[in-house]
Amino acid sequence: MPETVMNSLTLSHFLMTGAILFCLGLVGFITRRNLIIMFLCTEMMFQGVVVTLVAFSRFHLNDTGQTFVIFVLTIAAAEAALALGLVVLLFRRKGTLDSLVWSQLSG
Amino acid sequence: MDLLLILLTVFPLVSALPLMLPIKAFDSRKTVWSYALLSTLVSLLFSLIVLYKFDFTNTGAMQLATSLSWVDAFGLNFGFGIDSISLWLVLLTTFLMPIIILSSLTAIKTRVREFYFWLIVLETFMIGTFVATDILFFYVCFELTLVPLYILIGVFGSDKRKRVEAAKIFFLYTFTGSMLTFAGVMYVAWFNTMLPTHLFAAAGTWSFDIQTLYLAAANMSLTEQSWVLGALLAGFAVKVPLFPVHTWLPLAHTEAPTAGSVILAGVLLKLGTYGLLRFALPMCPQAVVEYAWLIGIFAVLGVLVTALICWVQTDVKKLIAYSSVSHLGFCVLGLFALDADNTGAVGAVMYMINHGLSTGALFLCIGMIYERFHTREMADMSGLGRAIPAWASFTVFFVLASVGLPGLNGFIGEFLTLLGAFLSPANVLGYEYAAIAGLGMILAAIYLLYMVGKIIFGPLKVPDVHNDDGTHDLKDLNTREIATLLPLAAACLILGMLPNGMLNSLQAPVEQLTYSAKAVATQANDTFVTDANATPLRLAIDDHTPEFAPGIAPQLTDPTHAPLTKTAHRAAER
Amino acid sequence: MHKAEFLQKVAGLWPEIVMLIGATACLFIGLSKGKGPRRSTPWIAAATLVIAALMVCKNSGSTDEPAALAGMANYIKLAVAGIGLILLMVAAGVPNRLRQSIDAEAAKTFEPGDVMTGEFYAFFLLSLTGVMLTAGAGDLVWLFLALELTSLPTYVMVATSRDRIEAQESAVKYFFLGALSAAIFLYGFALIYGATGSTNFIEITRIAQEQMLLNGGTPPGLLLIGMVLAIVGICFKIAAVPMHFYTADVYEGAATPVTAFLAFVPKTAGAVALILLLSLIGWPLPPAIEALLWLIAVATMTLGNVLGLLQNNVKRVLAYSSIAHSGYIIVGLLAGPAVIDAAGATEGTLNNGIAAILFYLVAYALGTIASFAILSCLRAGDREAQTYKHISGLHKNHPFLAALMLISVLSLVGLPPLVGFLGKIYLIGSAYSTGFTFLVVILVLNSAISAAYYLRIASACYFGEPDETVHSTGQLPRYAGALVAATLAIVLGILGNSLVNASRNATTPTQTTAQTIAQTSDAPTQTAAISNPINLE
Amino acid sequence: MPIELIKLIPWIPLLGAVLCAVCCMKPAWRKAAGPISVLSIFIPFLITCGVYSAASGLQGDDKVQTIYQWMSVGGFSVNMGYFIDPLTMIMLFVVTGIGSLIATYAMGYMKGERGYARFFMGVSLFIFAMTTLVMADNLVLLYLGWEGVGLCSYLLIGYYYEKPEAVAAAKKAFIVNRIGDLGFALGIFLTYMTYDTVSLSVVTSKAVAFLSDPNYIATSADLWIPFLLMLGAFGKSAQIPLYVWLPDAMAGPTPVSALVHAATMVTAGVYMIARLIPVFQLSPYALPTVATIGGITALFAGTIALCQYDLKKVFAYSTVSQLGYMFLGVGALSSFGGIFHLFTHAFFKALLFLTAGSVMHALAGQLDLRAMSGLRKKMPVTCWLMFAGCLALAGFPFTAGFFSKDTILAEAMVRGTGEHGSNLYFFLALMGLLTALLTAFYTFRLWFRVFMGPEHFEMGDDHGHSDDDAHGDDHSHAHEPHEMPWWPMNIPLVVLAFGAIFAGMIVHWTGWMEHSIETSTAQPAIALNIQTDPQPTPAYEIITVSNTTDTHDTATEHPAAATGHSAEHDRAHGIHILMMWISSFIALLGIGLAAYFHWLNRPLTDKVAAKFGMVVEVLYNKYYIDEFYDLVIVKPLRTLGHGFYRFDQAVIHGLVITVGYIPRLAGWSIQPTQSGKMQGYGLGMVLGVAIAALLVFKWAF
Repeated sequence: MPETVMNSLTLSHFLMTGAILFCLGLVGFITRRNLIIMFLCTEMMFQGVVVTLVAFSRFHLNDTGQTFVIFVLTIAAAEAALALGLVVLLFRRKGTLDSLVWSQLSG
Repeated sequence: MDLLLILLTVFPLVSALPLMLPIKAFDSRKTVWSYALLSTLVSLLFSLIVLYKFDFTNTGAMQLATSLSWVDAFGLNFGFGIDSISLWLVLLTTFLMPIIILSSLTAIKTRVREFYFWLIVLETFMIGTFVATDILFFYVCFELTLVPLYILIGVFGSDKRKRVEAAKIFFLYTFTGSMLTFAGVMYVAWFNTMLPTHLFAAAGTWSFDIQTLYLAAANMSLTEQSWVLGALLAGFAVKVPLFPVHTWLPLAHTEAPTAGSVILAGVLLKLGTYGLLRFALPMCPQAVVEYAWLIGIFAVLGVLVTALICWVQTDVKKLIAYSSVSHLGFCVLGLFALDADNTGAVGAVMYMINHGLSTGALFLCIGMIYERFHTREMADMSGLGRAIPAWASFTVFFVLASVGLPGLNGFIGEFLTLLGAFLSPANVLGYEYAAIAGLGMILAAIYLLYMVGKIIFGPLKVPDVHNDDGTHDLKDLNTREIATLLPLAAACLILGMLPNGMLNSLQAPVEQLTYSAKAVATQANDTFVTDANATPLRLAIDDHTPEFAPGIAPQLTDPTHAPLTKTAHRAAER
Repeated sequence: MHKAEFLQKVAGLWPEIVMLIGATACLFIGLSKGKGPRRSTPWIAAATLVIAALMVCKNSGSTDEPAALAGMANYIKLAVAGIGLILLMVAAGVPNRLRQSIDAEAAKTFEPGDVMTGEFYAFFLLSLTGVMLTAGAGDLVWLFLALELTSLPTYVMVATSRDRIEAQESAVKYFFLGALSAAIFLYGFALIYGATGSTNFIEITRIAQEQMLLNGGTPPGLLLIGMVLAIVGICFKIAAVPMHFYTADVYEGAATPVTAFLAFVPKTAGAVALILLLSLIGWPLPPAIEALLWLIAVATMTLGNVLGLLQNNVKRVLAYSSIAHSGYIIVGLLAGPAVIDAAGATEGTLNNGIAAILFYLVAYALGTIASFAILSCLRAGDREAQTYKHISGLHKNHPFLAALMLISVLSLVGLPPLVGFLGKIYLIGSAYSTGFTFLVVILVLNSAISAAYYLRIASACYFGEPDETVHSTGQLPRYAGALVAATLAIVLGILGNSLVNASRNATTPTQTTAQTIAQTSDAPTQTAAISNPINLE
Repeated sequence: MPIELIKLIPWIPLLGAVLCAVCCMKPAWRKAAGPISVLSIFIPFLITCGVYSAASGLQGDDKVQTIYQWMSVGGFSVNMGYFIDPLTMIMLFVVTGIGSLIATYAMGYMKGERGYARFFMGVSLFIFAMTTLVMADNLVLLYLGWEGVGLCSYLLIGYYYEKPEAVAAAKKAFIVNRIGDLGFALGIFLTYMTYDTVSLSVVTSKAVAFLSDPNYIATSADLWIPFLLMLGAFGKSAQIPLYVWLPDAMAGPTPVSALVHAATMVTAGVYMIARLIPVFQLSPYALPTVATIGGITALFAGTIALCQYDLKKVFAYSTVSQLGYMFLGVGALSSFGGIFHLFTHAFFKALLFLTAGSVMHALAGQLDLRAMSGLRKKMPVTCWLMFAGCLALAGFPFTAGFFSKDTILAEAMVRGTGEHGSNLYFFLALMGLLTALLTAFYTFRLWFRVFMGPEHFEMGDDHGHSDDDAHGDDHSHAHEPHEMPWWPMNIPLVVLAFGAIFAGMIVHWTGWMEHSIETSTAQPAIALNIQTDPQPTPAYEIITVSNTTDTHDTATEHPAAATGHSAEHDRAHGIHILMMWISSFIALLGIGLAAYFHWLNRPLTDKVAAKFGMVVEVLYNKYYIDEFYDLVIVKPLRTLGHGFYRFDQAVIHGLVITVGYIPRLAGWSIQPTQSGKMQGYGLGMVLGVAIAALLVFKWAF
């Protein structure tokens, strides 16, 4: 990325990007019914946070935020592993990934 | 430390525990019954020892006081102590318990162990409420009485379907009210922590000691007192039950087993009036004076409306149940009379005891015919005076006691409460309350004699009889049943003819409890301070303090010192 | 970071380290082929918890600890270890039963049973470790990781605890919604970091206070929105509105012992996390946050109670009750910690909302765990006993369980003198002390509403006719768990002094982070007499 | 005899009652109850006689004999104590004397009844209550006796409790009495409030002091107390508007009617007013009201009695009417007249009831006048005993009733004429004369109907003596009326008859009763007032003005008291003589008319009755007052009860249930959010976050 572009970008641009990612994830989570896609949406939200964190890290001129990001990514990975295991389990049970089949428990 | 009261309170609980242990001997109904009877008799003995040790010359302070630490950090204690109000109510409890158990031998045939277990456990809690000198200890016992009775009604009640509903309504109704009471009590305790520590010994700390809270509450503004009074009423008025919040009682009574009804009418309802006397009057004197008219109106309404309702009942037990509401209206009226000599309040305490005896006995009587006929409908029976004369004689006797015939116990309380209301200062109740409530005397005669006329008099008509042994002939009272009723009858007569010892012993403690409210009433009467936002009346300690009431004489804060203290700013911020 | 400082931090973490070691041991021993070693895993887990508890006790003497609320951390760790033991008793046999039923059904598709035993206990211990770490958190990163460590194993536990499809359903809901909430509070963390430039609590507090000073008492917008997102996100852990939706479904679907676990462990972690987060801005809370929490508290307790009324499934009832109890806990959060006067002494205990929460968590845990444990002792045919019908007439065939059930629900109602009652006193006292009078009224009315469904449980046990299909699982540890929890509910109610003192000591002697700051920094407006870090009004 | 024995008087009957109750328990013991009861009444009578002179001489505080303190709260103190003054002694004579005679009679009358012991228990208990009532030294103890006699009345009216009408009558009696008792109780409250005591002696002496104080201004309490107490008296003594229970009370056994509902209990109201007459005098309207109600009741009940066919009902209404006279007497400020009439009435009315009981007994319970005639041959003794009673009741010259009734009428007339005469009393006196005519007429109507004319009778169905095996010795010849045995039945009647004829003369000529009343609290206080201050206090204008004439009675005995009033005295004396003539004439006229219409020319009577069918119908149905009360009070109240019950169930309890449903309703309304769908949950969470964020921003900025 050229320097000039970087220079013209302010914190709020990155925050916006993060927020948009986060919100896209949110919307996706609510609107999509495929379990894997829903999970990916939560990952997207995580990534939105990650962007925010990195941006703040840069803004504050310390690397705490970036350290945080590392841990967030780790957790995201762990969740992904868990999610995949779960999805496999669920798929074996019902033969579908539609989240709405999992709505027996209610009230 | 005097362990007597602790022993008195805890003994029933401890003695009940073996009933729940897998002991073979308790498989026999008779053994369990004998054990329970023995246990309650021992309790009676303990209470008699308390009576013996009680110093009647004392001026109304708590006696035999002792305290066990509960939660230091909250200032919570299991405080035991007894004054003559408590003493008589404890004696009422321990006196009724063996009678109740005596009456239950044949009435309860299933889950016998549980029945007696809960009954005896209940005794602990009832005694506990009366001997508590710590308001949360009182509250603990007050609440815990719900559980045994809930189970007694729900398990041993008469109608299978309705009893669970009745038990539920009983529990939830009273519990809801008492939760609000709890909030009110906590408020007073918190208020105490806000007071400057120099005011009195426990000011500015967390304490639930009743005497401390009296002192604290005296410093509350009228608005605060009104809310606290409302909170206390929420619990106690439901328990009494005062007129518009009484509907749980007929339900509970009709479904409860005889023993449950007797306890309920005999003791548990008194917890409400006792609470009003012990807490509402001394803690919110200004609010009491301010709202006595309202409480009085509800009491009077209760007396009259429920009396008329009694008249149209067809179920004998329901009739008596409603009559309790009507009767306790008098009691409340007396409590809030605040007349100079405490005639009303002393009469109200008498009323509690008398109502416990006579109405309890009526429930026993009804239980006895229910055991025989399995019906309580007035239409099903008539002229029983001929068939079972002994039962009829007892019933008529207790009806007369309940009607308030002079010479029997009911009269003393009724007369004194009405007199108290009559003499009450005009800004509290006033004679018109007594005059209107007095109509209840007439109505009581109407509905009770109506009942007597229906079931005891008239042409003989006996429903199907179901005896224990499968036979179907109607038998008059047996020795056990007579032994059940005779002590009650004797008590009714003795209290009716020789009430003076009890009345005299009650005056000092009642004076302590009503003192501040009376002082407010007199002052307000003089100066017509009725503005809700007026500065709280600060009673001068050196002015009206009777010599024997050093404990609760409202302590005086300098009116210029607003009770805004250490933590107040935090509250004020919000 | 100096080496000495590092070592000191590690020393404070010995309980967690022990837990991790125990978890690993369970994991590996669970892999062994022999049944003997696999059977030993519960014992290893128990031993781990005991050792961890001892470690905490040993630690609690030392003064200089890494956590922001060191006393609270120790308290929570001890409570978690102790209640963990009860939970362990209740959970004992979960995998075994899974195994049996899979054997019985001649598993068609998926057979995790053979290797489950060790893993289950490992997850169990890991999740508890997460709570312990949460309590000791001094940094947002730490807090985030600890919370995730608490949650992630529970997802697996839910999914694999039962062979029934409901368990999987509850797992999917729990996991996905949990991930969503994690993202939300993580975003909140990020914004807090952004607003203050640090993830260290002490730093955040200091900076936040400076900013609030400049800003006239309110925190800057970024911090505020970060706090809001974090608070609302963590509400998922304590099952508070608006993140409560999953609760009933998950609690119903999971195996009952796991439900008991869920009802306590994540909730504790969440409550502690909220305490830590709020201590960043200090009490009295900014009005906006206070209003938010007030609304959440009211909504949570009311919603939990009114929905609890409608249920037929006792597990769902207890789930909603757990939501309601979260509402009560938030009341304590609103009240905040005790005020310390000039002399450095607190004026009592009842005005300490944080201590009230700590106490209430234990009180609530005992009642709830006992109820779930009793349910887990029963089976209706080949299914879990769950509905009112199943516990109906319990007194007849299982009088012991019925009595315990009575005690536990009464404790949950807050009937004196059970421990739940002391909890209510504590919360109400603290709420009064901070002027939340109206909230108290709502709280007690909610208690009254809740009595309706708790009573329905009791009345089913005592008044109903027994369901003949219901029989006992005969697992003694569960009986023991129920017994211990119910007994403690009585004992701590009557002899609750020590626990009350512990909860008080956990919060008052070592002051909150904010107070530490207040005393170390020499902000001009601060006077030594004023306890609250910020008091500009 | 030591005066202390007087303390025993109430307790001996109580002991008797307890013993009778014990006798109830075993059939074999039942027979003992009668003698026990009679003894328990007779011994007090002996004591009364024995201590009479000692008791009459008591002075000051000695008059109060306290046993123990019954109850005390603060300043309110009530002793179980007795106030002994001549009035008490007169009442004790009546109660124990007449009581013993009637109880003796009842031994025969009730013989073989199943509830024999129960009956005598009631009688003894009644005597306990009644003696307590007349001896009480304070209002509350008086109230105890007051309610106690009400209870015994209830139990005794309901003696035949298998008969619904007896049960209803008993209930009615108790409840109507209760209405009066409420007034009485409130009166006690107000008295305590005003006088700070309930002690009769203190209250009366304070009232006298007020009356004597020309500067005393009456308070509203002074005005109200008499009216409240009066209500109690009206209830107990069956005056308008509370008289309705007494005729029904005849459902009880006849000795009960004689003892309770004629001789003693119903006169308690008169006694109470007489006892408290200074208190009544404090209110200028109280005594005129009493007199008016008494006069109206006397006339009203007399008219009803004209057309009743039930033997006992006639006497019942006659009792109401005579009680009206007594009230007129005390209302005319002549407590002597009231008490005198009370005294003589006790004799002759007891006699009349008991002889009616004999007739009833003989005719197996037949009470209908139309079903009997010309019984003089069958029952000669009863016939002439009743004749004696009828003469006295009709006011035949020189019988007991003549003197007492005359005293009252003359007193009223004295009040009604002269320079300060009040028209009210004049009219009341005229009403009294009219009533006297009616009395003579209906009394002898009954007597002629029953004993004269052609012999004819129909036996009753013997209700009340039913289904008892032991009872049969008397009724072996149940189809023939038969005379009663001399012992224990007719001998007491002879004594009563003696009293009915001669009691009036004795009292009138010896003057002991007048003297007794003067020395008791029942003496109106005006004489004192006049002596100390001739100017009447303005507040009591009506009474005091008319009372200036009041000294005539005392003047005869105490010339000193009447100094300067001899003119008035002469006038009063003249009126007395005049009234004697008038009433003699009226009595003879009434008897003559009755003889003509009901003995000599009965068919004419039927024609006249047919002509005035409407009037007869109305009178026969007692002016439809019972129906009126039923319609106006009982039915509405019961409807109200039903309404309240429904209200209680539907609205009050319904409200509670509804409130209980609110949480449930709230639950249902938010339950859809728990749809079970993950997206829905996610949406909810996101919305929650959004709302929270918006809220905080709105709040913060």
